[in-house]
Amino acid sequence: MTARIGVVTFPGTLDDQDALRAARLAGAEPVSLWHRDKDLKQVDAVVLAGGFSYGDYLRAGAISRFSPVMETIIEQAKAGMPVLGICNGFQILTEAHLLPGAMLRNNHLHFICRDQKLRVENAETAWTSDYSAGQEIEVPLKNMDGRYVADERTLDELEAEGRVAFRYLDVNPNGSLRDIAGITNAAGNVVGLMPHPEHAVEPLIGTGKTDGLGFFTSILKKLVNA
Amino acid sequence: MSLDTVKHASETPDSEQPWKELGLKEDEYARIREILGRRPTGAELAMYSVMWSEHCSYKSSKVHLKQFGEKTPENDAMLVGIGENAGVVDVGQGYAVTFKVESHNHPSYIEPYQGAATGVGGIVRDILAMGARPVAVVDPLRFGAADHPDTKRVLPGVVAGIGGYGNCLGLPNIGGEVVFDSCYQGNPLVNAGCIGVMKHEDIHLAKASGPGNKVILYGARTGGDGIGGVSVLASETFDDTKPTKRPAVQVGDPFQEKLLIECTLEIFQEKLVAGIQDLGGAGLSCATSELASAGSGGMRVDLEKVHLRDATLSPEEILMSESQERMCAIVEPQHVDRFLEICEKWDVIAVVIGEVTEGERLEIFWHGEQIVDVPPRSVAHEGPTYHRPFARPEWQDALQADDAGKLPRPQDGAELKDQVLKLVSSPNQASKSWITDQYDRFVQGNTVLAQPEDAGMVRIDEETNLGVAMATDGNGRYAKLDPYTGAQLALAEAYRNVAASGAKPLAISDCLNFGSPEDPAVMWQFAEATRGLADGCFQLGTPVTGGNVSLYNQTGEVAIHPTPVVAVLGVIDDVNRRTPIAFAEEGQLLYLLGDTKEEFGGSAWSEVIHQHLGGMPPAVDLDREKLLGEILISGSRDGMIDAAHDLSDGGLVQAVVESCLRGGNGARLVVPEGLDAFTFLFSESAGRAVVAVPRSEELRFTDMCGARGLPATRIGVVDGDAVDVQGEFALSLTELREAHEATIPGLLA
Amino acid sequence: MARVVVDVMLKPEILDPQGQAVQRALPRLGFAGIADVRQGKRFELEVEGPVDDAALARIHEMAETFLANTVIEDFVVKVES
Amino acid sequence: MARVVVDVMLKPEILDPQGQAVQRALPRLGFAGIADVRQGKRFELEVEGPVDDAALARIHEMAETFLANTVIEDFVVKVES
Ligand SMILES: Nc1ncnc2c1ncn2[C@@H]1O[C@H](COP(=O)(O)OP(=O)(O)O)[C@@H](O)[C@H]1O
Ligand SMILES: [Mg+2]
Repeated sequence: MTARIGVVTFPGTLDDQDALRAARLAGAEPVSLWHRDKDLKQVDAVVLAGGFSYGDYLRAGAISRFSPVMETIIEQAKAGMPVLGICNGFQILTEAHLLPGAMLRNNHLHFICRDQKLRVENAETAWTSDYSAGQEIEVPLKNMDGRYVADERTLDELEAEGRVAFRYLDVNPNGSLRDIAGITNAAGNVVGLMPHPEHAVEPLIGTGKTDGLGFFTSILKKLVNA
Repeated sequence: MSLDTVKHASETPDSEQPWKELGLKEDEYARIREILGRRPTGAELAMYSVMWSEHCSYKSSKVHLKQFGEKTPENDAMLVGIGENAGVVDVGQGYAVTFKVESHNHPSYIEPYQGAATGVGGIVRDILAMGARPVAVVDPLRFGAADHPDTKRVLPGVVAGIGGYGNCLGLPNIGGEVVFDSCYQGNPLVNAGCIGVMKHEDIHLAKASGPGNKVILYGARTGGDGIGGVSVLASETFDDTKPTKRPAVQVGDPFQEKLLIECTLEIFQEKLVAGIQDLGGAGLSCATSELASAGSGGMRVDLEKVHLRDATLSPEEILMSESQERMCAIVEPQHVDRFLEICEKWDVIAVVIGEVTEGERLEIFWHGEQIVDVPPRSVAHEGPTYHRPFARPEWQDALQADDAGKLPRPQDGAELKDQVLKLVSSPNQASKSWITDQYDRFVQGNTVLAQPEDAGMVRIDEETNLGVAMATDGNGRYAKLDPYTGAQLALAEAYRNVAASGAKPLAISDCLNFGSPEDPAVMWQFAEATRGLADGCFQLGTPVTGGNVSLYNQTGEVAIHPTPVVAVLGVIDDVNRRTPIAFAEEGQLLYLLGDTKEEFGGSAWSEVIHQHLGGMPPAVDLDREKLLGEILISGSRDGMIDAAHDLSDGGLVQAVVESCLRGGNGARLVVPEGLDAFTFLFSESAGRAVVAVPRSEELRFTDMCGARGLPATRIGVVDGDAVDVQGEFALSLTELREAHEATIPGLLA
Repeated sequence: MARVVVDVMLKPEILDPQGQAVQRALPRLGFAGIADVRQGKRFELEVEGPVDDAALARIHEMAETFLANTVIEDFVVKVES
Repeated sequence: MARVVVDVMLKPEILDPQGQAVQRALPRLGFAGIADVRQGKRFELEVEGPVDDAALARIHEMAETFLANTVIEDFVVKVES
């Protein structure tokens, strides 16, 4: 028995096929979910993939957050279902208030695409248990609105509770406060990050590294062992 | 408001018409009257004027472009040739690939962001209309002088537009060019290419057949985009109260295009269309007349059914509107409901606007009144043909006599070193990552190679690892010195880049950017370049599958350098065998393949060190290019080479520096016997590449080159953290990296 | 039809690189004397029916939940005459 | 210091995909009765010295040449009290 990992397609989602592929390569059963359906097709976990849902108009993630599928996801995430938001998915999670803070235009005002070094700060979330705390990984980063901001109190709280899950290394590519690349909710089931682990799962493709596969093997182990 | 119906036109034969304002010549207007046997209606005049424009009818260029068909080499790969939205080639395993490059030069100068963005949007729809899923884009770009203030306006806007649109569509950007030259100051060249993949059986053609089949317009609502010119019709002739100013600028909505792509692919999958055409230049005029002209019967369209963004548009303006993100499909009646359902699923507006008829006329109605009644071929395919006079300019001889070989050369190692640093940090030779980092190269998860590699490469089948590669090249300096040779050099370079990546070159597309065809000198350049390209393609066995011509790239009397840009498409059976440019391991042996001669005409060295352009460009030997390509491909397939980098502008030293920086390793180089250090480093002789050979494969590799007759000279080894030309100078990677990478951000950031 | 405008600006404590980029560019273009620039969004809504208190309350709610992200942005609702 | 606001909106005939996306989302969120939405930019400038006619003329020029892209956008300059 393997786990079913759902990947949502919103209008304008771009990396859904990649996330489905990554789930499959990790050994899970990939399941496509559609933004207009409240039905999650009995998946065990959900990935909100990257892209420009609704063209990123208004604010990245602002329109998608109100879609029918998100109603169910918000409800289930609160009940403990693992959810991973990558890039646009992370933006949707903050807009939906499943994760604190907000994402703003990169401080240099350009889209940026690069191989990005990260440190895994929290290896105890549902999506990071196959890494070790402090481990350095390299995965692609590509976004326009990647600057993570939150008020000081929230940032201090995130730090104190170990909820900063990933931090940028070497270069802070977008002006994110405290070099934050990704965060988790208190329960550790909802994780969001700007870089793209699903683009780093095959040796030949993209960066040529497989540092991102751990996200998908982590969740698979957790679900299968549960 | 009085509608200019067909009936009205017949009754008022002498009514004045603004044919001149619409860009028609007197004899062209006379021909329209002759074809119709009466004066055209306003709507007809609008259609003819735009479809017979240079941009749509290729009236100045088509007598020359004919050669691409006449000199087509034998090539089994060709499935669809010139004349369709884009050509299609067979890449094996049941897959077909379609690709094309187009220009959006003029709009990008006026409004860089939107001009470039809609350029990407347009080429992607062309590819989509062939039945293919777009899988990658490329963007050959040319700007004015790097330090000119207007370049700071144009370049960032263009790059943001290409990124903003392409990134949003989820298409990896896998290659292109950035060239600076003051000749492009008032005429930047924004060319954009797209590659699409489909199964053979999914090829779709733009034709309307089967009487009773429905014509469906779907995608964005129609607004007043790009109809600046035609508003003379609406305002001056028919209704003076209308706003006379309609935007000439088109604004793109990549989100809408993304939906259009997904929606169209789903429609293809269910086999719901009999014919399809994208809406680009000339909008509905073009789509309806081309579909009808290529089909068997006629077509009837009820124009008032078109969904409008601006309710005040006149029927003439609707026909001309260049609103983006629209497609037109021919659908059998039983499939219409399902077609509309899929559109609804993707939030795409769709409406049946007409049907294919038994007759032979394209008939367009506005609330029941007929405003167009024309033979569609006369609009779409039988536009005027010009045999423009051409003549070799009188300055050409003097230019060619101004030999770059006479320029003062560096005298010692220190001077060589200084010139190498100047070269690799010059805007044209510097790293372009400030630009390419604004493009998503990873999306879709199939990118095997992207910038700064020689060619972009994407996997198209996950099971078998089949892949395709593309490189685009053009060198206006070479083409200015000799347009025939220059065009062949562009072809040779793109061919070589594809081969260097390990892929087998199959076919080409081109984008021919020139000045005004009304200038005989420019027309000569055009004639020479097309002849060179056609001859070259014949000799290399790579057919031209399609392309684009952009004329009038000219400020006042001064034309841009003739700039034929060539895109070569290649195929690779297993992307695991791809060859990167990086010198990744110490100890790899460096071999220079090909012959190095004293060739500096049009070279980067002559430009950077002496601001000189003169002499003859490097000689072309296409048989040699073919042989080099075969060696590079065999070497990659059989694991004999770890890295390869083609030699082009900047010569050997530029290639070695790039490969060293990419791999993070230095190189020790020895000047081969019979060459001086300067020629060795800076010559731009064609037909060459540098390869890194693992020690264990040296014998096998040199045997292969020897047996096939390709000169292969050992020039050094991958080693250390400097580029060390023994006995001459050494430059540390740190210093080189700083020089190579700081320039563009310094100019633009 | 009446027009209601919603102006959305980043909260003062949030870094506004767009505004800063504009401000930094001004002297180069020969415009002195602008101490600060902030860049925000302006929404023009065409409202069907009367713009009474009830309608304004609904637009206020729309701005609060949707047009602005109140984690980072403030907004103002205005009726245009 | 005085504040001058420059509102920049796409010209009416130019496609505004952002505004359209917002407008289409509204009914789904339960907000009816908004016939059209256009989205533009709002620049808040903090001006040193007096905002007299000369200063306003300069800001007007700045808006025309820099803040707005008059190929596709219109703008309005207002002094905030
Ligand atoms: N506008 C661009 N878009 C994408 N890639 C680009 C662009 N300009 C340059 N590149 C990439 O940068 C690399 C170096 O470009 P160039 O020096 O022109 O290559 P070459 O000389 O081998 O043709 C190539 O991989 C090329 O595809
Ligand atoms: Mg190259």
